[in-house]
Amino acid sequence: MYEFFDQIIFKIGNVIIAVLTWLISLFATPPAWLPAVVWFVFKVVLIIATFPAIFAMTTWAERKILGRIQNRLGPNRVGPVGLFQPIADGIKTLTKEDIVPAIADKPIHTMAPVIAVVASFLVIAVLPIGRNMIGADLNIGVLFFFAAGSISEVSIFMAGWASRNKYSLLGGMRAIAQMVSYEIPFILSAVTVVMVVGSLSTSQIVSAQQLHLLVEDPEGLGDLLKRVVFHFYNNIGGWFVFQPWGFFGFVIFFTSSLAELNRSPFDLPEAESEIIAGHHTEYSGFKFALFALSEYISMIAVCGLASTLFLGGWNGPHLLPSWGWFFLKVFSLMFVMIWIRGTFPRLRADQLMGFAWKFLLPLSLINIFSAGLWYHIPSRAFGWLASALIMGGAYHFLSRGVVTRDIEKRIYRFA
Amino acid sequence: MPWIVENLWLIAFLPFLAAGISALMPRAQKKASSGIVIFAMALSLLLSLKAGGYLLKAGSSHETLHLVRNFDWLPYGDTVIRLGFLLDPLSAMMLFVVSFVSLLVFIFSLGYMDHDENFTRFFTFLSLFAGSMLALVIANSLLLLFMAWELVGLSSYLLIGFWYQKPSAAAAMKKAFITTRIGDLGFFIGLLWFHYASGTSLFYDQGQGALDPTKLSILGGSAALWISLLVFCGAVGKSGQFPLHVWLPDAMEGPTPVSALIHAATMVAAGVFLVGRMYPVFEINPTALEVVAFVGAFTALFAATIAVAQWDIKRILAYSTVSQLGYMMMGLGVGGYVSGLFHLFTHAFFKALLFLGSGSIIHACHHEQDIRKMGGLKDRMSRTFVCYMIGMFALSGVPLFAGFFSKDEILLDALHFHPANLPHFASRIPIVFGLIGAFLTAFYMMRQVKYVFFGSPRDHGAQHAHESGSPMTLPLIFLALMAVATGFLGWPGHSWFHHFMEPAAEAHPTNLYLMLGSIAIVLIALGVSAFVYSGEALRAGAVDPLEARFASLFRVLNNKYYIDEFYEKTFVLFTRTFSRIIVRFDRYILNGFFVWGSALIVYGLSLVNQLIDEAAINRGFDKGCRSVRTGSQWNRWIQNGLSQHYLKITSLAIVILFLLALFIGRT
Amino acid sequence: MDYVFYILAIWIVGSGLLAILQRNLVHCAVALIAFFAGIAGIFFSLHAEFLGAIQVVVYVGAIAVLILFAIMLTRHVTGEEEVSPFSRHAIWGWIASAAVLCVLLYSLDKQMFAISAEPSQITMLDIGNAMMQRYAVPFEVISLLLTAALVGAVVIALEEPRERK
Amino acid sequence: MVTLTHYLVLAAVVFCIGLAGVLTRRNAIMVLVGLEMMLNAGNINLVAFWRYLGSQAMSGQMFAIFAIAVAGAEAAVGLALLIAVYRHFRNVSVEEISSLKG
Repeated sequence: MYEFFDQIIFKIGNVIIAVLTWLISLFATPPAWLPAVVWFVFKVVLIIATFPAIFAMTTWAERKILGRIQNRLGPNRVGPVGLFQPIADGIKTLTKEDIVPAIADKPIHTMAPVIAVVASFLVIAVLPIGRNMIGADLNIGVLFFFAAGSISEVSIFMAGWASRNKYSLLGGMRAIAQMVSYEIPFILSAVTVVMVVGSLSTSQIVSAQQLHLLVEDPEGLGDLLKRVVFHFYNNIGGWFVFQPWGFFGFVIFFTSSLAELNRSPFDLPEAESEIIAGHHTEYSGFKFALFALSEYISMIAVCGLASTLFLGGWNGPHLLPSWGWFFLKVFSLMFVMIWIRGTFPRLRADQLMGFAWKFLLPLSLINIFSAGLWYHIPSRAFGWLASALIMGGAYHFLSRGVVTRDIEKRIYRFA
Repeated sequence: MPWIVENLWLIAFLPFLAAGISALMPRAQKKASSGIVIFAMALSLLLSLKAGGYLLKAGSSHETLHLVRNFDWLPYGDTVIRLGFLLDPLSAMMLFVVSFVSLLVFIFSLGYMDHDENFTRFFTFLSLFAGSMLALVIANSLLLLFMAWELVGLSSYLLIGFWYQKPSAAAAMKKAFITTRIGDLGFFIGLLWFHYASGTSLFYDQGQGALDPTKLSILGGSAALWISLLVFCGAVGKSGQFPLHVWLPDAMEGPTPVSALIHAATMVAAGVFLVGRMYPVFEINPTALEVVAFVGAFTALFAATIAVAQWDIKRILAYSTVSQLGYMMMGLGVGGYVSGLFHLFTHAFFKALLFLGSGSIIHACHHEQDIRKMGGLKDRMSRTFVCYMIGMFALSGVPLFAGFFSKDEILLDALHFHPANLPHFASRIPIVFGLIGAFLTAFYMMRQVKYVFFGSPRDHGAQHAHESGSPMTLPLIFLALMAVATGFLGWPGHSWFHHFMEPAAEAHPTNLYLMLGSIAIVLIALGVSAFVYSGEALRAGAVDPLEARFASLFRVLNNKYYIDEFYEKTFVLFTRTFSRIIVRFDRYILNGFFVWGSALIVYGLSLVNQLIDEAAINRGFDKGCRSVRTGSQWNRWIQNGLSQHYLKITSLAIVILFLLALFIGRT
Repeated sequence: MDYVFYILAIWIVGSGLLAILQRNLVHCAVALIAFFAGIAGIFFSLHAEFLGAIQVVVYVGAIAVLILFAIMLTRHVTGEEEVSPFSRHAIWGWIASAAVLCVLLYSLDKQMFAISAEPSQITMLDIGNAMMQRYAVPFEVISLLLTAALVGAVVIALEEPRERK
Repeated sequence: MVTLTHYLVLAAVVFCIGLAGVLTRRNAIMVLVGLEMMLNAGNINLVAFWRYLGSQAMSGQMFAIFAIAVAGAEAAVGLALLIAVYRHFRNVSVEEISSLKG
């Protein structure tokens, strides 16, 4: 079943290649590099076609879920349950007038959204979407992800600066300060996984989360049950999120990724009530759409990396195809993000910085230590316990420092 | 490799970890902090016992004598510095002593430091000390030993100055640190030399270590002498041998548990341990050991005389410690490797007992330390009294107590001290000094006991004294038991300790005359002292009988031979005067004479010059001056203070140099 | 794959020139970012992927942002500069650097390195091992240096407390 | 065929661009930018030599990594200094900060 789905995807790819090679061979003397280039182009086209489609559906889902949280309906006019809303939005933004402020720095104002989109698409290349499905299997995959991700800071600064609008500039500077701060726990929490696996390659990280326990001589019904159990355990038990350091690493990673994405509750750079819309205040039409695209693609990519590093990537019991598992995990994480957006209030600037430097950073440093301990203690059970104790203690003590003062009960005098 | 050798590092690591955790704890968490520290220490004690037990079980075959676990520490380029941990009889013995005494002192501190607001800091430092001391003991490399040595010195510094708000404590901590630093400098040079001479930093390494016979045979006699003397410098500083003993009595400014643990039982013994560890090197050249023997013998006698005339209960014990450390050094120096270490072993217990006992007394007397203001505590603090008496008997060398056996062995070895290169007279010095020292030891201990426990209370502090709580008396009882029991491990003629430490070597046969003689000396001393300090002498306000009889001598002794003043007058004054002279020289000679003088001369000359100039040369020179000015304009362009400009010139210069090289290369 | 090198070379030289020639400092910084990215590309083409990624992380992610912040803190927000790099006083700078370039290129021409490139396959593991074993001491020293630089930078840039009168 | 010389030529050009930046710009920030470019030229050389003459010793890559680290430290301290200087002089032009000149 599982292999069957994977095979289908693989076969489709093969068929396309076969067709393309056949087409190429129709020419008199096809050069030797052509098939490689065609395969390359095929991959790129696939990514560029798939992810914007997911983006479109995500915007719809976000509006729908937020609507449900806020007790309203959300989009429901275009198509069944508003499903075609993204298409309508796309047409609208494409046909809108492209307004550039008169005193804006035009070249940079134009370049900013493009760079943002490029940066967010670059990182998708190293995500293993399914078995043997990866854009580019670099041996520095995770590092590449962070490297390409850091480009987006620059694009935000460019957008904020070039608009010649104080809200934009404030938003851009806020975004950079926030992203630089949160990048440290963001990377350090991923370091634990890299350390334990011993590789920066995303595909190896995924395969390190598979267990290979086997049942001897499968015979009879009892053994069949055992086999099923073992099968489930092999494909779920190895996920790093079930180790204490992995769990804390995942939580730190996910939390700081919210800040990296400028999403609620860390959405100060785009806080409507304070600075209109942050760095994309002066953007309209298609450029605005590009910013939205890059934000959502980054969101998908970060969720993809989170599930690759901690949730076993495309691993899962063979009920779904491998890419099915991957997207299931990604969508679940994205649902959590939307859920957080619907429920959490925004942080204040000093709380935001204090949280990063006083809580997440030390916690992730201690997490590295506990992962090292876990790795070096021969007995798994003892290592698990030691790691859990350290992280629990660290969490307990560090969380004391975050709450600065007791919150007094508010008295409503005039209400 | 056996489990315990593989995990020997845990013994030192656990107290370190406890110190780290305790350091992070808030001040109010007294119970949690001390609990963690004591728990870690107990685990260390268990592991130490396991290590000793393993060594006993493994028997005495030569391979098992030095069990090592080495590892690569710092690679740079293709060279690797290796460190390691070592389990042999010496380290096993020290491990037991250090962890046992530390544990008891920690428990004692629960009671003693109960009301101190910096309770957790105290336990953090204690645990840090214990960890570094244990690391010092198990180090299999002079480098690692030195690191632990310095850490031990640091924690001693911190603990002496624990009450740093007292100016005397702050001064004492500085004094301890600086004085030991003088010795450590020698030690460090010796370390480097030793590393250079043997090519490895490890002590034992499957026949390739620096102390293994193959490497030792390469070491030349004179190199061995210098290395041992330099290393001995460190030991002199840490173990308070003459002339660097001055810091140890001052170190009594620290809390009493600290005095008991660090400045009596463990850290000050580190110097003796160091000599024991490096013993194979000391043995190469007999002169090295002779120096050790004489320094030790002199210190033993010298400190004992000072102790006779002190008033402070802890200072008497401090000088007694210096004296006993001198005994240990003397034992090692006269060739009694085992006897010196045996005295270290027994001394650790009974001296810790005495210090903790004095701590209990001081605690009871509301932090009064002057023995003239005590008295009559026998009935008020009966448990402390009994324990203290046991410790006192052990220290004095009353038969069947621990000190008797170990001191007797040292004296026995001193009796057999006949080096070929010394005249007979000189080789008798250690035994004579040792016997006189034994007399004095018994004398001043009896004096102290009489002052403290007998007679009637001479001050209200002593009147209201009452027995301390069980956290303080229980360790005393344990240590008292040890002070009796450990002696029997070295029963003359059938010494179990000797067999454990050095199974191959034979001990000297017991000399009955010597033994009886020393017993007689001790008993006479006790009797004399008890007779002198009775009746009238113990009345409040009475003058010390010795002071009444030998006033001038007593004053000299009471002032510690004016050594501190001597140092103050010589070294400190010299440094101060010298720097003052330098300042004067700078101010008057250099600045005053040369600078001002030459300035005046130049000024005068220029006045003359001006006359000549204006009259004669002015006109003729004007033109030349103008050309110089033009030239300096160019110079100014080069040197205009702009870094970019310099860089410009640099790059142009590179180009020109390159072209020049090209031309020269062509032709 | 020759054309990759040529594209990158043109990219680097072009963006480098832009970075030092423009009057607007923010434009300079943006060109500088492009320059750094090009250098990273060169590293990738030399099969030093780790270094390429590090280049992007450090230079684009950190140093460029630092420079942008410094510009924002010391200049008018538009980042315009009064003095053009083509003014008369800069002429000697141009001459000097052109001369150095000539010298360098001349000396390069003299020694042709005709060495075939055998791709040496190294993995992250090799780099890690080298860093932790052969280069352990420089690594420690560098980390110390970075710590010192961090602390120093914070101390230097810290606003001095206003004196109360 | 791209040889080592190609990379060296590229590095030389980049170095001289950086040098020109250092020599011609008046703004201290731009001087720092030029310095960074020169360091990068050095890194190109290191990596190119490693790749073409290289061995498993990886000296080239290691030194490039150290150079990047040093460049990072230099940029941090340099820009901090600039900000301190700016606070004092209200200016970061290398020519106008000349209070040491007698």
